[in-house]
Amino acid sequence: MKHVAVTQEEIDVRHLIEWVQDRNCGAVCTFMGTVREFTHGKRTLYLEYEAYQEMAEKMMEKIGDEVLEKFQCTKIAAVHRVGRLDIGEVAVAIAVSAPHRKDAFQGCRYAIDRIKEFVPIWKKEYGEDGSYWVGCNC
Amino acid sequence: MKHVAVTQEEIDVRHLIEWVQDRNCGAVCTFMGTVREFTHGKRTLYLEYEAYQEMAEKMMEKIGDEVLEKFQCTKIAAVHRVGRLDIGEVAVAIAVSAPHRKDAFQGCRYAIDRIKEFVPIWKKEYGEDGSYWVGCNC
Amino acid sequence: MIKLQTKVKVLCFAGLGEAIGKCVEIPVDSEISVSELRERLISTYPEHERSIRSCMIAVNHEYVTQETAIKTGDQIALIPPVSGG
Amino acid sequence: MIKLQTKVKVLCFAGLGEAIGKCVEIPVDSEISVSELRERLISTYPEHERSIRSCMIAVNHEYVTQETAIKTGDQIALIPPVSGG
Repeated sequence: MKHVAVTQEEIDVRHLIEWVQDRNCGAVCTFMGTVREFTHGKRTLYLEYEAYQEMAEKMMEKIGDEVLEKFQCTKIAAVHRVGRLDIGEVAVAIAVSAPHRKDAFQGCRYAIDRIKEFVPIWKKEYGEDGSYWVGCNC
Repeated sequence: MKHVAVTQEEIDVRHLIEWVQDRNCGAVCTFMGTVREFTHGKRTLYLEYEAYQEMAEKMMEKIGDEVLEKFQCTKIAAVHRVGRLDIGEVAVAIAVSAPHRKDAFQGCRYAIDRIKEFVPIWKKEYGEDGSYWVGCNC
Repeated sequence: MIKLQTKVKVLCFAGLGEAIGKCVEIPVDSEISVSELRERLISTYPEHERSIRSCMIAVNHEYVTQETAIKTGDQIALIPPVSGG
Repeated sequence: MIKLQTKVKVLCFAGLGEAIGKCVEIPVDSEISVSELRERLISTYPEHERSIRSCMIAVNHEYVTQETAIKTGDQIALIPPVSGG
Protein backbone atom coordinates (compact mmCIF):
# COMPACT_ATOMS: atom_id res chain seq x y z
CA MET A 1 0.00 0.00 0.00
CA LYS A 2 1.21 3.47 -0.80
CA HIS A 3 0.23 7.04 -0.14
CA VAL A 4 1.92 9.97 -1.86
CA ALA A 5 1.28 13.70 -2.06
CA VAL A 6 2.76 17.01 -3.12
CA THR A 7 1.44 19.66 -0.79
CA GLN A 8 1.69 23.30 0.30
CA GLU A 9 0.99 22.27 3.90
CA GLU A 10 3.53 21.68 6.64
CA ILE A 11 4.53 18.03 6.78
CA ASP A 12 3.89 16.14 9.99
CA VAL A 13 5.87 12.92 9.82
CA ARG A 14 3.73 11.44 12.58
CA HIS A 15 0.87 11.06 10.13
CA LEU A 16 3.09 9.17 7.72
CA ILE A 17 4.34 6.91 10.49
CA GLU A 18 0.79 6.18 11.64
CA TRP A 19 -0.21 5.47 8.07
CA VAL A 20 2.52 2.88 7.46
CA GLN A 21 2.41 1.10 10.82
CA ASP A 22 1.17 -2.43 10.51
CA ARG A 23 0.61 -5.35 12.88
CA ASN A 24 2.85 -7.55 10.80
CA CYS A 25 5.68 -5.07 10.46
CA GLY A 26 8.49 -5.01 12.98
CA ALA A 27 10.27 -2.07 11.37
CA VAL A 28 9.49 1.48 10.32
CA CYS A 29 12.16 3.64 8.71
CA THR A 30 11.58 7.31 8.00
CA PHE A 31 13.54 9.96 6.19
CA MET A 32 13.05 13.70 6.37
CA GLY A 33 14.79 16.19 4.16
CA THR A 34 14.96 19.54 5.94
CA VAL A 35 16.10 23.01 4.90
CA ARG A 36 19.73 23.43 5.91
CA GLU A 37 21.12 26.85 6.76
CA PHE A 38 24.74 26.41 5.65
CA THR A 39 25.99 24.45 2.64
CA HIS A 40 29.75 24.57 2.04
CA GLY A 41 29.91 27.68 4.21
CA LYS A 42 27.21 29.51 2.21
CA ARG A 43 24.15 30.66 4.07
CA THR A 44 20.63 29.92 2.86
CA LEU A 45 17.87 32.29 3.94
CA TYR A 46 14.97 30.21 2.66
CA LEU A 47 13.97 27.99 -0.25
CA GLU A 48 11.12 27.95 -2.68
CA TYR A 49 10.01 24.66 -4.15
CA GLU A 50 8.07 24.35 -7.38
CA ALA A 51 6.55 21.12 -8.66
CA TYR A 52 4.94 19.83 -11.80
CA GLN A 53 2.31 18.58 -9.43
CA GLU A 54 0.39 15.93 -11.39
CA MET A 55 3.54 14.41 -12.80
CA ALA A 56 5.38 14.62 -9.48
CA GLU A 57 2.60 12.70 -7.73
CA LYS A 58 2.46 10.17 -10.54
CA MET A 59 6.22 9.62 -10.33
CA MET A 60 6.05 9.29 -6.57
CA GLU A 61 3.34 6.63 -6.96
CA LYS A 62 5.61 4.80 -9.36
CA ILE A 63 8.49 4.99 -6.90
CA GLY A 64 6.16 3.70 -4.19
CA ASP A 65 5.26 0.71 -6.36
CA GLU A 66 8.95 0.08 -7.04
CA VAL A 67 9.72 0.05 -3.33
CA LEU A 68 6.93 -2.43 -2.63
CA GLU A 69 8.05 -4.66 -5.52
CA LYS A 70 11.82 -4.55 -5.04
CA PHE A 71 12.00 -4.86 -1.26
CA GLN A 72 9.97 -6.77 1.31
CA CYS A 73 8.17 -3.59 2.32
CA THR A 74 4.53 -3.45 3.34
CA LYS A 75 3.55 0.23 3.16
CA ILE A 76 5.12 3.47 2.04
CA ALA A 77 4.01 7.06 2.53
CA ALA A 78 5.85 9.94 0.89
CA VAL A 79 5.03 13.64 0.91
CA HIS A 80 6.90 16.51 -0.74
CA ARG A 81 6.17 20.08 0.17
CA VAL A 82 6.17 23.03 -2.24
CA GLY A 83 6.15 26.79 -1.77
CA ARG A 84 8.35 28.76 0.58
CA LEU A 85 10.24 26.80 3.22
CA ASP A 86 12.27 28.30 6.03
CA ILE A 87 15.39 26.88 7.67
CA GLY A 88 14.65 23.65 9.54
CA GLU A 89 11.32 22.99 7.81
CA VAL A 90 10.64 19.57 6.31
CA ALA A 91 10.70 19.55 2.50
CA VAL A 92 10.18 15.84 2.03
CA ALA A 93 9.25 12.98 4.33
CA ILE A 94 9.07 9.27 3.67
CA ALA A 95 7.98 6.45 5.96
CA VAL A 96 8.32 2.79 5.07
CA SER A 97 7.18 -0.24 7.05
CA ALA A 98 8.44 -3.78 6.61
CA PRO A 99 8.49 -7.02 8.58
CA HIS A 100 12.29 -6.66 8.94
CA ARG A 101 14.57 -3.68 9.36
CA LYS A 102 16.92 -4.28 6.43
CA ASP A 103 14.05 -3.92 3.98
CA ALA A 104 12.60 -0.85 5.70
CA PHE A 105 15.99 0.92 5.46
CA GLN A 106 16.59 -0.14 1.87
CA GLY A 107 13.10 0.82 0.74
CA CYS A 108 13.29 4.23 2.42
CA ARG A 109 16.75 4.95 1.02
CA TYR A 110 15.70 3.84 -2.44
CA ALA A 111 12.62 6.08 -2.32
CA ILE A 112 14.48 9.28 -1.43
CA ASP A 113 17.25 8.54 -3.95
CA ARG A 114 14.68 8.06 -6.73
CA ILE A 115 12.69 11.13 -5.66
CA LYS A 116 15.79 13.29 -5.84
CA GLU A 117 16.71 11.82 -9.20
CA PHE A 118 13.44 11.81 -11.12
CA VAL A 119 10.51 13.60 -9.52
CA PRO A 120 9.85 16.94 -11.25
CA ILE A 121 10.34 19.26 -8.30
CA TRP A 122 12.78 22.17 -8.23
CA LYS A 123 14.14 24.37 -5.52
CA LYS A 124 15.17 27.99 -5.73
CA GLU A 125 17.64 29.00 -3.11
CA TYR A 126 17.46 32.47 -1.60
CA GLY A 127 20.81 33.42 -0.12
CA GLU A 128 22.53 36.59 0.98
CA ASP A 129 23.75 37.23 -2.60
CA GLY A 130 20.40 36.67 -4.31
CA SER A 131 18.56 33.64 -5.59
CA TYR A 132 19.13 30.81 -8.04
CA TRP A 133 17.51 27.60 -9.18
CA VAL A 134 19.55 24.72 -7.79
CA GLY A 135 21.07 22.42 -10.43
CA CYS A 136 19.52 24.33 -13.34
CA ASN A 137 21.34 25.75 -16.32
CA CYS A 138 18.82 28.55 -16.46
CA MET B 1 25.40 15.30 20.64
CA LYS B 2 23.61 12.24 21.86
CA HIS B 3 20.64 11.36 24.03
CA VAL B 4 19.88 7.80 25.09
CA ALA B 5 17.47 6.17 27.51
CA VAL B 6 15.96 2.89 28.61
CA THR B 7 12.44 3.57 29.78
CA GLN B 8 9.14 2.02 30.88
CA GLU B 9 7.23 4.83 29.15
CA GLU B 10 5.66 4.73 25.70
CA ILE B 11 8.08 6.04 23.10
CA ASP B 12 7.05 9.09 21.09
CA VAL B 13 9.40 9.31 18.12
CA ARG B 14 8.41 12.96 17.62
CA HIS B 15 10.43 13.92 20.68
CA LEU B 16 13.49 12.18 19.29
CA ILE B 17 13.04 13.89 15.93
CA GLU B 18 12.69 17.29 17.58
CA TRP B 19 15.78 16.60 19.66
CA VAL B 20 18.02 15.75 16.69
CA GLN B 21 16.80 18.43 14.28
CA ASP B 22 19.45 21.01 13.58
CA ARG B 23 19.74 24.10 11.38
CA ASN B 24 22.78 22.68 9.67
CA CYS B 25 21.33 19.26 9.00
CA GLY B 26 19.47 18.54 5.81
CA ALA B 27 18.63 14.97 6.74
CA VAL B 28 16.94 13.11 9.58
CA CYS B 29 16.61 9.33 9.48
CA THR B 30 14.60 7.44 12.07
CA PHE B 31 14.09 3.80 12.83
CA MET B 32 11.38 2.26 14.96
CA GLY B 33 11.28 -1.37 16.00
CA THR B 34 7.69 -2.36 16.69
CA VAL B 35 6.08 -5.48 18.08
CA ARG B 36 5.05 -7.70 15.19
CA GLU B 37 2.08 -10.05 15.47
CA PHE B 38 3.19 -12.86 13.15
CA THR B 39 6.73 -14.21 12.71
CA HIS B 40 7.08 -17.17 10.33
CA GLY B 41 3.36 -17.83 10.74
CA LYS B 42 3.56 -17.93 14.54
CA ARG B 43 1.40 -15.51 16.45
CA THR B 44 2.78 -13.28 19.20
CA LEU B 45 0.37 -12.09 21.87
CA TYR B 46 2.72 -9.61 23.56
CA LEU B 47 6.35 -9.20 24.57
CA GLU B 48 8.12 -8.44 27.78
CA TYR B 49 11.46 -6.67 27.66
CA GLU B 50 14.00 -6.77 30.44
CA ALA B 51 17.15 -4.65 30.55
CA TYR B 52 20.31 -4.44 32.57
CA GLN B 53 19.44 -0.78 32.74
CA GLU B 54 22.69 0.97 33.73
CA MET B 55 24.77 -1.10 31.35
CA ALA B 56 22.22 -0.82 28.54
CA GLU B 57 22.26 2.97 28.78
CA LYS B 58 26.05 3.01 28.94
CA MET B 59 26.30 0.80 25.86
CA MET B 60 23.78 2.96 24.01
CA GLU B 61 25.88 6.02 24.84
CA LYS B 62 28.90 4.25 23.43
CA ILE B 63 27.00 3.38 20.26
CA GLY B 64 25.91 7.01 20.01
CA ASP B 65 29.54 8.12 20.21
CA GLU B 66 30.49 5.59 17.56
CA VAL B 67 27.81 6.91 15.20
CA LEU B 68 29.01 10.48 15.66
CA GLU B 69 32.63 9.45 15.11
CA LYS B 70 32.24 7.04 12.21
CA PHE B 71 29.72 8.95 10.13
CA GLN B 72 29.14 12.63 9.44
CA CYS B 73 26.23 12.70 11.83
CA THR B 74 25.37 15.65 14.06
CA LYS B 75 22.95 14.30 16.67
CA ILE B 76 21.54 10.95 17.69
CA ALA B 77 18.72 10.07 20.04
CA ALA B 78 17.93 6.47 20.92
CA VAL B 79 15.37 5.10 23.36
CA HIS B 80 14.59 1.49 24.21
CA ARG B 81 11.46 0.55 26.08
CA VAL B 82 11.19 -2.19 28.70
CA GLY B 83 8.25 -3.93 30.36
CA ARG B 84 5.18 -5.33 28.63
CA LEU B 85 4.65 -4.28 25.01
CA ASP B 86 1.58 -5.09 22.96
CA ILE B 87 1.38 -5.66 19.21
CA GLY B 88 2.24 -2.52 17.24
CA GLU B 89 3.95 -0.74 20.13
CA VAL B 90 7.38 0.79 19.65
CA ALA B 91 10.15 -1.14 21.42
CA VAL B 92 13.06 0.94 20.17
CA ALA B 93 13.34 4.24 18.34
CA ILE B 94 16.39 5.98 16.93
CA ALA B 95 16.66 9.36 15.23
CA VAL B 96 19.84 10.63 13.58
CA SER B 97 20.48 13.99 11.95
CA ALA B 98 23.24 14.75 9.49
CA PRO B 99 24.04 17.40 6.91
CA HIS B 100 23.55 14.78 4.17
CA ARG B 101 21.19 11.84 3.80
CA LYS B 102 23.73 9.08 3.18
CA ASP B 103 25.26 9.66 6.62
CA ALA B 104 21.89 9.88 8.37
CA PHE B 105 20.86 6.51 6.90
CA GLN B 106 24.20 4.86 7.66
CA GLY B 107 24.33 6.21 11.21
CA CYS B 108 20.78 5.10 11.97
CA ARG B 109 21.30 1.65 10.49
CA TYR B 110 24.59 1.24 12.34
CA ALA B 111 22.94 2.24 15.63
CA ILE B 112 20.10 -0.29 15.45
CA ASP B 113 22.43 -3.07 14.28
CA ARG B 114 24.75 -2.42 17.22
CA ILE B 115 21.88 -2.13 19.68
CA LYS B 116 20.53 -5.51 18.60
CA GLU B 117 23.99 -7.04 18.81
CA PHE B 118 25.36 -5.73 22.09
CA VAL B 119 22.96 -3.84 24.33
CA PRO B 120 21.91 -6.01 27.33
CA ILE B 121 18.18 -6.10 26.70
CA TRP B 122 16.14 -9.29 26.34
CA LYS B 123 12.66 -10.04 25.17
CA LYS B 124 10.34 -12.76 26.31
CA GLU B 125 7.75 -13.70 23.78
CA TYR B 126 4.27 -14.65 24.91
CA GLY B 127 2.54 -16.72 22.25
CA GLU B 128 -0.43 -19.04 22.03
CA ASP B 129 1.73 -22.00 23.20
CA GLY B 130 3.34 -20.26 26.16
CA SER B 131 6.35 -18.00 26.61
CA TYR B 132 10.08 -18.15 25.96
CA TRP B 133 13.12 -15.89 26.08
CA VAL B 134 14.09 -15.09 22.51
CA GLY B 135 17.61 -16.24 21.53
CA CYS B 136 18.41 -17.61 24.99
CA ASN B 137 19.59 -21.12 25.80
CA CYS B 138 17.73 -20.94 29.06
CA MET C 1 1.13 14.03 -47.63
CA ILE C 2 -0.63 17.11 -46.33
CA LYS C 3 0.84 18.48 -43.11
CA LEU C 4 -1.53 20.44 -40.94
CA GLN C 5 -0.16 23.30 -38.88
CA THR C 6 -1.23 23.21 -35.27
CA LYS C 7 0.01 24.45 -31.92
CA VAL C 8 1.52 22.46 -29.09
CA LYS C 9 1.44 23.83 -25.56
CA VAL C 10 4.62 23.19 -23.62
CA LEU C 11 4.79 23.56 -19.85
CA CYS C 12 8.03 25.02 -18.49
CA PHE C 13 9.33 25.00 -14.94
CA ALA C 14 11.98 26.44 -12.63
CA GLY C 15 14.40 28.89 -14.27
CA LEU C 16 13.15 28.08 -17.73
CA GLY C 17 9.56 28.80 -16.72
CA GLU C 18 10.66 32.15 -15.31
CA ALA C 19 12.66 32.95 -18.45
CA ILE C 20 10.23 32.02 -21.23
CA GLY C 21 6.93 31.54 -19.41
CA LYS C 22 5.22 28.65 -17.68
CA CYS C 23 3.22 27.66 -20.75
CA VAL C 24 4.50 28.40 -24.25
CA GLU C 25 2.78 27.62 -27.56
CA ILE C 26 4.84 26.26 -30.42
CA PRO C 27 3.39 25.99 -33.92
CA VAL C 28 4.16 22.53 -35.30
CA ASP C 29 3.16 20.15 -38.06
CA SER C 30 0.54 17.62 -37.11
CA GLU C 31 3.20 14.92 -36.78
CA ILE C 32 6.24 15.82 -34.75
CA SER C 33 8.70 13.90 -32.65
CA VAL C 34 10.03 14.94 -29.27
CA SER C 35 13.44 15.79 -30.75
CA GLU C 36 11.85 17.89 -33.49
CA LEU C 37 9.84 19.76 -30.87
CA ARG C 38 13.01 20.44 -28.94
CA GLU C 39 14.62 21.94 -32.06
CA ARG C 40 11.56 24.16 -32.62
CA LEU C 41 11.81 25.36 -29.05
CA ILE C 42 15.49 26.13 -29.48
CA SER C 43 14.89 28.06 -32.68
CA THR C 44 12.12 30.01 -30.94
CA TYR C 45 14.26 30.70 -27.83
CA PRO C 46 17.85 30.52 -29.12
CA GLU C 47 19.20 32.34 -26.04
CA HIS C 48 17.95 29.41 -23.90
CA GLU C 49 19.42 26.64 -26.04
CA ARG C 50 21.69 25.32 -23.31
CA SER C 51 18.94 25.19 -20.75
CA ILE C 52 16.42 23.65 -23.20
CA ARG C 53 18.97 20.97 -24.14
CA SER C 54 19.50 20.12 -20.46
CA CYS C 55 15.78 19.31 -20.07
CA MET C 56 14.09 15.95 -20.25
CA ILE C 57 10.77 16.00 -22.05
CA ALA C 58 7.62 14.55 -20.54
CA VAL C 59 4.53 13.63 -22.50
CA ASN C 60 1.40 13.04 -20.45
CA HIS C 61 3.41 12.95 -17.20
CA GLU C 62 5.91 10.35 -18.45
CA TYR C 63 9.52 10.85 -19.46
CA VAL C 64 9.83 9.92 -23.12
CA THR C 65 12.59 9.24 -25.64
CA GLN C 66 13.63 11.57 -28.47
CA GLU C 67 11.77 9.49 -31.05
CA THR C 68 8.38 9.59 -29.32
CA ALA C 69 5.70 11.06 -31.58
CA ILE C 70 3.62 13.87 -30.14
CA LYS C 71 -0.12 13.65 -30.73
CA THR C 72 -2.83 16.30 -30.53
CA GLY C 73 -3.96 16.81 -26.98
CA ASP C 74 -0.77 15.47 -25.39
CA GLN C 75 0.46 17.36 -22.35
CA ILE C 76 4.07 18.28 -23.07
CA ALA C 77 6.51 19.53 -20.44
CA LEU C 78 10.14 20.56 -20.41
CA ILE C 79 11.69 19.11 -17.27
CA PRO C 80 14.92 20.86 -16.17
CA PRO C 81 17.29 18.81 -13.98
CA VAL C 82 15.26 18.19 -10.84
CA SER C 83 16.37 19.41 -7.42
CA GLY C 84 13.66 18.30 -5.02
CA GLY C 85 14.17 16.61 -1.68
CA MET D 1 50.26 -16.85 49.74
CA ILE D 2 47.16 -16.55 51.88
CA LYS D 3 43.90 -16.61 49.89
CA LEU D 4 40.98 -14.89 51.52
CA GLN D 5 37.50 -16.27 50.97
CA THR D 6 34.96 -13.67 49.95
CA LYS D 7 31.68 -13.50 48.05
CA VAL D 8 31.00 -12.08 44.63
CA LYS D 9 27.52 -10.97 43.67
CA VAL D 10 26.56 -11.86 40.12
CA LEU D 11 23.57 -10.30 38.38
CA CYS D 12 21.60 -12.63 36.12
CA PHE D 13 19.05 -11.74 33.46
CA ALA D 14 16.40 -13.17 31.17
CA GLY D 15 15.89 -16.95 31.40
CA LEU D 16 18.96 -17.39 33.58
CA GLY D 17 17.70 -14.79 36.03
CA GLU D 18 14.38 -16.62 36.23
CA ALA D 19 16.12 -19.98 36.71
CA ILE D 20 18.78 -19.20 39.33
CA GLY D 21 17.76 -15.75 40.60
CA LYS D 22 18.49 -12.19 39.57
CA CYS D 23 21.39 -11.83 42.00
CA VAL D 24 23.43 -14.85 43.10
CA GLU D 25 26.35 -14.90 45.53
CA ILE D 26 29.36 -17.03 44.74
CA PRO D 27 32.10 -17.66 47.34
CA VAL D 28 35.47 -17.03 45.70
CA ASP D 29 39.10 -16.48 46.57
CA SER D 30 40.15 -12.85 46.77
CA GLU D 31 41.80 -13.11 43.33
CA ILE D 32 39.70 -14.64 40.61
CA SER D 33 39.51 -14.28 36.87
CA VAL D 34 36.35 -14.09 34.82
CA SER D 35 36.86 -17.60 33.46
CA GLU D 36 37.39 -18.97 36.98
CA LEU D 37 34.19 -17.27 38.10
CA ARG D 38 32.32 -18.86 35.21
CA GLU D 39 33.57 -22.32 36.30
CA ARG D 40 32.44 -21.65 39.88
CA LEU D 41 29.02 -20.67 38.60
CA ILE D 42 28.83 -23.85 36.53
CA SER D 43 29.82 -26.04 39.45
CA THR D 44 27.19 -24.28 41.58
CA TYR D 45 24.47 -24.58 38.91
CA PRO D 46 25.53 -27.60 36.83
CA GLU D 47 22.08 -27.96 35.27
CA HIS D 48 22.53 -24.49 33.72
CA GLU D 49 25.98 -25.10 32.27
CA ARG D 50 24.93 -24.62 28.66
CA SER D 51 23.16 -21.39 29.39
CA ILE D 52 25.98 -20.03 31.60
CA ARG D 53 28.52 -20.85 28.87
CA SER D 54 26.44 -18.93 26.32
CA CYS D 55 26.70 -15.75 28.42
CA MET D 56 29.14 -12.91 28.05
CA ILE D 57 30.40 -11.52 31.33
CA ALA D 58 30.28 -7.84 32.17
CA VAL D 59 32.34 -6.19 34.89
CA ASN D 60 31.24 -2.72 35.89
CA HIS D 61 28.97 -2.44 32.83
CA GLU D 62 31.65 -3.41 30.33
CA TYR D 63 32.07 -6.66 28.45
CA VAL D 64 35.36 -8.23 29.51
CA THR D 65 37.66 -11.03 28.38
CA GLN D 66 38.11 -14.38 30.11
CA GLU D 67 41.41 -13.27 31.67
CA THR D 68 40.08 -10.14 33.35
CA ALA D 69 40.69 -10.18 37.10
CA ILE D 70 37.70 -9.53 39.31
CA LYS D 71 38.25 -7.14 42.19
CA THR D 72 36.28 -6.54 45.38
CA GLY D 73 33.34 -4.25 44.77
CA ASP D 74 33.14 -4.96 41.04
CA GLN D 75 29.64 -5.29 39.63
CA ILE D 76 29.55 -8.62 37.83
CA ALA D 77 26.79 -9.65 35.42
CA LEU D 78 26.07 -12.68 33.28
CA ILE D 79 24.79 -11.42 29.94
CA PRO D 80 22.81 -14.02 27.95
CA PRO D 81 22.64 -13.49 24.17
CA VAL D 82 20.78 -10.20 23.83
CA SER D 83 17.47 -9.91 21.99
CA GLY D 84 16.48 -6.25 22.24
CA GLY D 85 15.20 -4.06 19.43
